[in-house]
Amino acid sequence: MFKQALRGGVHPSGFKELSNQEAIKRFPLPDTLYLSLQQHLGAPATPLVKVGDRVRKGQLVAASQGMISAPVHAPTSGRVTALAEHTAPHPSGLPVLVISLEPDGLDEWDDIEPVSDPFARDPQEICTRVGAAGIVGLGGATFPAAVKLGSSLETGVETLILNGGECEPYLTCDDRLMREKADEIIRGACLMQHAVQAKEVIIGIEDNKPEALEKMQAAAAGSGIQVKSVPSRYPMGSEKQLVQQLTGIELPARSRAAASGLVMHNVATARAVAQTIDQGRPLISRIVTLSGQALTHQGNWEVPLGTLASQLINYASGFDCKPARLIMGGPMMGIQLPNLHVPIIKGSSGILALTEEEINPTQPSPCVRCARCVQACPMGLLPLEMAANIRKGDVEAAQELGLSDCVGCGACSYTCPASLPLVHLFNYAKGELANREKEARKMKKTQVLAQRREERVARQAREREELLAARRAAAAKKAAEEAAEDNPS
Amino acid sequence: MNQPVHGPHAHSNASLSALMFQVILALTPATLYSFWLYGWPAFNLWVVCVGSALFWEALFLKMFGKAIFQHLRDGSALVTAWILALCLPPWAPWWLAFLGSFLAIAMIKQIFGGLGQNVFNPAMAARVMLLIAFPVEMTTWISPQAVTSAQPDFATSLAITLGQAPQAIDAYSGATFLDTVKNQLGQGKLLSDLLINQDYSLGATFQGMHSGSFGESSALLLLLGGLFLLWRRVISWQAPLGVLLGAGVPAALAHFFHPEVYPGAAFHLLTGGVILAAFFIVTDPVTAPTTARGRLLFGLGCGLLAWLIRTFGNYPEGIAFAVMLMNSAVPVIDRYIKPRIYGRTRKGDPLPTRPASNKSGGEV
Amino acid sequence: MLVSILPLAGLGGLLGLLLGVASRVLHVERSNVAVEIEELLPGTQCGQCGNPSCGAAAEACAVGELPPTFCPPGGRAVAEAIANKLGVALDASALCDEGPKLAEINEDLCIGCTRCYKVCPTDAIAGAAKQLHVVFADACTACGKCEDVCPTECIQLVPVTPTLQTWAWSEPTL
Amino acid sequence: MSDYLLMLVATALVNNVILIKFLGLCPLMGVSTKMDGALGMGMATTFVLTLAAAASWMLENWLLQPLGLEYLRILSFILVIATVVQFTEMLIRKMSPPLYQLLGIYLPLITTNCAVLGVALLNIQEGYSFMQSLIFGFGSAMGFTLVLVLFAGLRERLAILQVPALYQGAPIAFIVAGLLSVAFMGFAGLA
Repeated sequence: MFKQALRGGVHPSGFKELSNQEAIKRFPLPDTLYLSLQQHLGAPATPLVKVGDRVRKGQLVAASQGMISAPVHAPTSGRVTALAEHTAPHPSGLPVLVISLEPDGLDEWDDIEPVSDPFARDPQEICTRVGAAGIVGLGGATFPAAVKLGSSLETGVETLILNGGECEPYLTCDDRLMREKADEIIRGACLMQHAVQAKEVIIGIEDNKPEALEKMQAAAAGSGIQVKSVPSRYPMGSEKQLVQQLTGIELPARSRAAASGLVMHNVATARAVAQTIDQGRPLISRIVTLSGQALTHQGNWEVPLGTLASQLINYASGFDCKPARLIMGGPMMGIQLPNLHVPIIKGSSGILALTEEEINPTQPSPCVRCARCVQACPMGLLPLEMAANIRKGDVEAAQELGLSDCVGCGACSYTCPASLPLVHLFNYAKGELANREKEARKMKKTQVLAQRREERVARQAREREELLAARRAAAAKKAAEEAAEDNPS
Repeated sequence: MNQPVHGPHAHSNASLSALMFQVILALTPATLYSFWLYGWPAFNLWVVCVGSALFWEALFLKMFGKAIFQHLRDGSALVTAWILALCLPPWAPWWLAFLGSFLAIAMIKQIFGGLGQNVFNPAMAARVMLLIAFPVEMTTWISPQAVTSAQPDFATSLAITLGQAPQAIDAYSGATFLDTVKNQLGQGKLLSDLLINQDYSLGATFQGMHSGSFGESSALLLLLGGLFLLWRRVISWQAPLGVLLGAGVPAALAHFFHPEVYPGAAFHLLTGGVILAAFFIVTDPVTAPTTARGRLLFGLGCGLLAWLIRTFGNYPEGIAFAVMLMNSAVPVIDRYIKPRIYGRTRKGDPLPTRPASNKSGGEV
Repeated sequence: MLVSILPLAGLGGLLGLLLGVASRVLHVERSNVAVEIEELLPGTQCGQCGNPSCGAAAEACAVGELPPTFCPPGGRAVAEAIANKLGVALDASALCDEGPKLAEINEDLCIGCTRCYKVCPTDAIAGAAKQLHVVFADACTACGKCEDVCPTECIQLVPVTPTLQTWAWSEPTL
Repeated sequence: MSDYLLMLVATALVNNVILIKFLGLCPLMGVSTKMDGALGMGMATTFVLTLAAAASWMLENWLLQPLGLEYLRILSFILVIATVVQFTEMLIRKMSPPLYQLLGIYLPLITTNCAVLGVALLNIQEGYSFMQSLIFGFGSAMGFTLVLVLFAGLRERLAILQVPALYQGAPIAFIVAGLLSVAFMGFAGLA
């Protein structure tokens, strides 16, 4: 048996059998696609098309902006009908700039050319090509993949790790993908290995997905890629925990994985890289798990980006009963959707419609310091102490207790017998700290501005003073000369 | 749009009242046995204790404007009162229980802010204050054999509980072993002859044939209750093990060096409140440290102090003082014994990056 | 009489001497608290605390005439920094913290009179005579001077509304 | 040697200077908001108390008694203690300014701490030898520090608890001090 490196963690009931029985089905084109410009971490993309333009499938519609950003491509050919605000798939319900695209049904590809003989190419070229295709981490974090690959190539990494953990309950998109497209994933792994010049590739898959493990091992035979099984326990799929489980390396705090010679990507990201390099196909669709007992038919769908969640559910299944909560992503780290009329974006690994007893909501009661959260925390923090400090308004004390190391996995809130909203408290505190930092930075800048203005005003006053003095002196001299002229006559 | 709901949208079905209910379940066998052992007055005492505790809890919850029914239902007041009742002498007068539960629920728990906010263990703090304030009532022990032979009927038991039948109590009274050992040892008698004429035997103490506090008599049933809690994962094993080691090891060592003066480990563990403390008092999560190693140290401290006070101090039963003293040390323990944060050294600064490859397996 | 005065006087003198030497050896210069407080302040000399300049306010606060919460634009961050600089407990009730604000110009009313950007302590307003003025959000510290001088009331301090990027979770009610 | 150890335990725990003799209560309430401050204060008081105990014994036996000036005892003791405290203050301001900032006014106030003068006078009253008075001074200072740190830990915990507004701050601290004193009564008769 392998040594269990994960400290703490919880064992929520998986509910994976709801959606991992059937194969991935393709979702036909809806009548309108809503391409959000904020589908990734970092600055939103800037639109390149105007209302009324005709675009073809795979054509670049929004360019990436700034260092950390990702472009957006048209999932199908059609006409741009609007460039307006639309509710974003975000708990706040705030709007985001969206390109509305009306498919013309021709599904006509733009002229895209695959990369011929990629392994002979310079690794940097692979990275830029991945960036140009708009590929982001499809595990849910949506960090632009090219930036990660580029910096890993620069700092030099030994190991590329593909994350097939998928430890969130309900989600089976990676599971089905590994079962059906194992060869494409291995191909993507080799390409990414070449892109970052990694010496070894390890793929970690949780042991509750035996068929996926078997298919991937079969596809990886002979390619030198190790496919390892990891114990299935939440949050095994989190980057720091999977790295420690597979390689025994503990990523130092506040450092990027590349600094420890590692880079980690989701298996779906690897497949997207394979499609981009081999077929020249940008990231225009993704696998979405549709699950939750409030739905009649659960399953996995390959959905073009920009499809509304409501269109997906109306087509793919109906409602068994009124869902108590709609979630994008998994139940542990996923976010509550304000309503179903929000577009699918690159990070939507799942759309869940959960019933009351699945969520099991209970009123919070006082913390009895039972320390089950301390046992459950995979990062070795003290959730109850941090929460007590935050509730008293002392966010700095929570920061000293290690709030910045909290990955927000939700294990503590899951096990808390008093069902306290611990992760909510921690995210509020992180927001508060970030806000204060922003204010402090701004104050430093304004101090400089105020000083500079003071100097300028003082200088101007001095100059005006000299000017007046000079003018007065000139006037006095002139008066003296006139006086001199009058009296000699 | 109402407040967005955050965080994990799933929850384990652990809940506070379930935990408290299992603790009560674990306490019932020992309590029923004590009812049988000490007869009706014990039952009356238990009823008064639990009843008054719920009364005080409700009163103070109302005073602080909290939802009375919701807080009463979590059963924490019930558990505290139950444990306090087990620590009182079996035929104690009603007002002792009434005052004890006032101290435990109101003074130690509610004014600190209710459930989860108290810093001292309510039952132990109340027992200590009663012991200091009413030394006579708190040490009138009843010998079980006398009771089992001549059961006082319900009427006299009511009189006993209401304190109007002192002569009846004398008929049944008998000192506990802790008292006899402490007083006689004081007068220089040898331990061995002391134990022989008191027909003291391990088996009898195990079954509780010897007088002692209300619930401390049957060590066996308490042990079973404790193991049930351990199996159900309601409590963790570190603190109980700490208490048993903390009290047992010094007793065994002392007995080894001076067998005549110091009683052995078994004696110390099975008499008095050590077993009750080990499984039900020291494992109270509110007043125990948060880390596993911290709980072990906490238990060791309780056991050692209990043994010290029993052997050298003035009071025959030291476990209540020991628990209170260690409760005061819990914040210090929590501050210095913390889990190592992932990716950081024990002192807290980030681990060195790549050159020293830190291939340390996940250390729990 | 003398026998009681002399030993004590001698002892006192000896100990005093010892202390004098020790204070010379262990001398540490006292940093000026007022200067340290002034560094914490925004330095915009906005006068909202009733003092002509931040320096004067810092002096008053160091002496103890002003509570640590004397600087409204500084908000909670500055108040807390001053509080633990002075080692004083901070009573947050005095903080009128209804969130950050920014000056905003209503384009239809602005007549380009250039009065506002002349008084703005951080040059946060750009514009020219008879031209439309605009406020730089990064530089504006919401000190309110422009609002007072604007003849057409077109510039107002407006609370900042969160966008998708700046939105953060609020504290859960327990 | 073992009776010195016994005496140390007796002074530190059994008749603890704060919780049993009720001396030195103002720093107990004043400095115990932070554990580091409490530890710093404890160390400073230990340093002062041990030096003062030794100095007061020497003062008593070599100066006051030969000259028959017992009536000046308190005056001279305070003089010595004040000097030691002033020296400690300079030391701490030089060595760790944050601790100096944390202790604030309570550092010079050690002079007026009744535990310091009390222990010095008790030494004389009990007629201890030099070594005994040193042990007595150090033991009671250890007891002082132990209680101060424990109490500071409790107060730090109370600061983050949801204590009802009526009891917030000093009232709950006084109640906890009382309970702590009740707990320390368990040590009665231990040595």
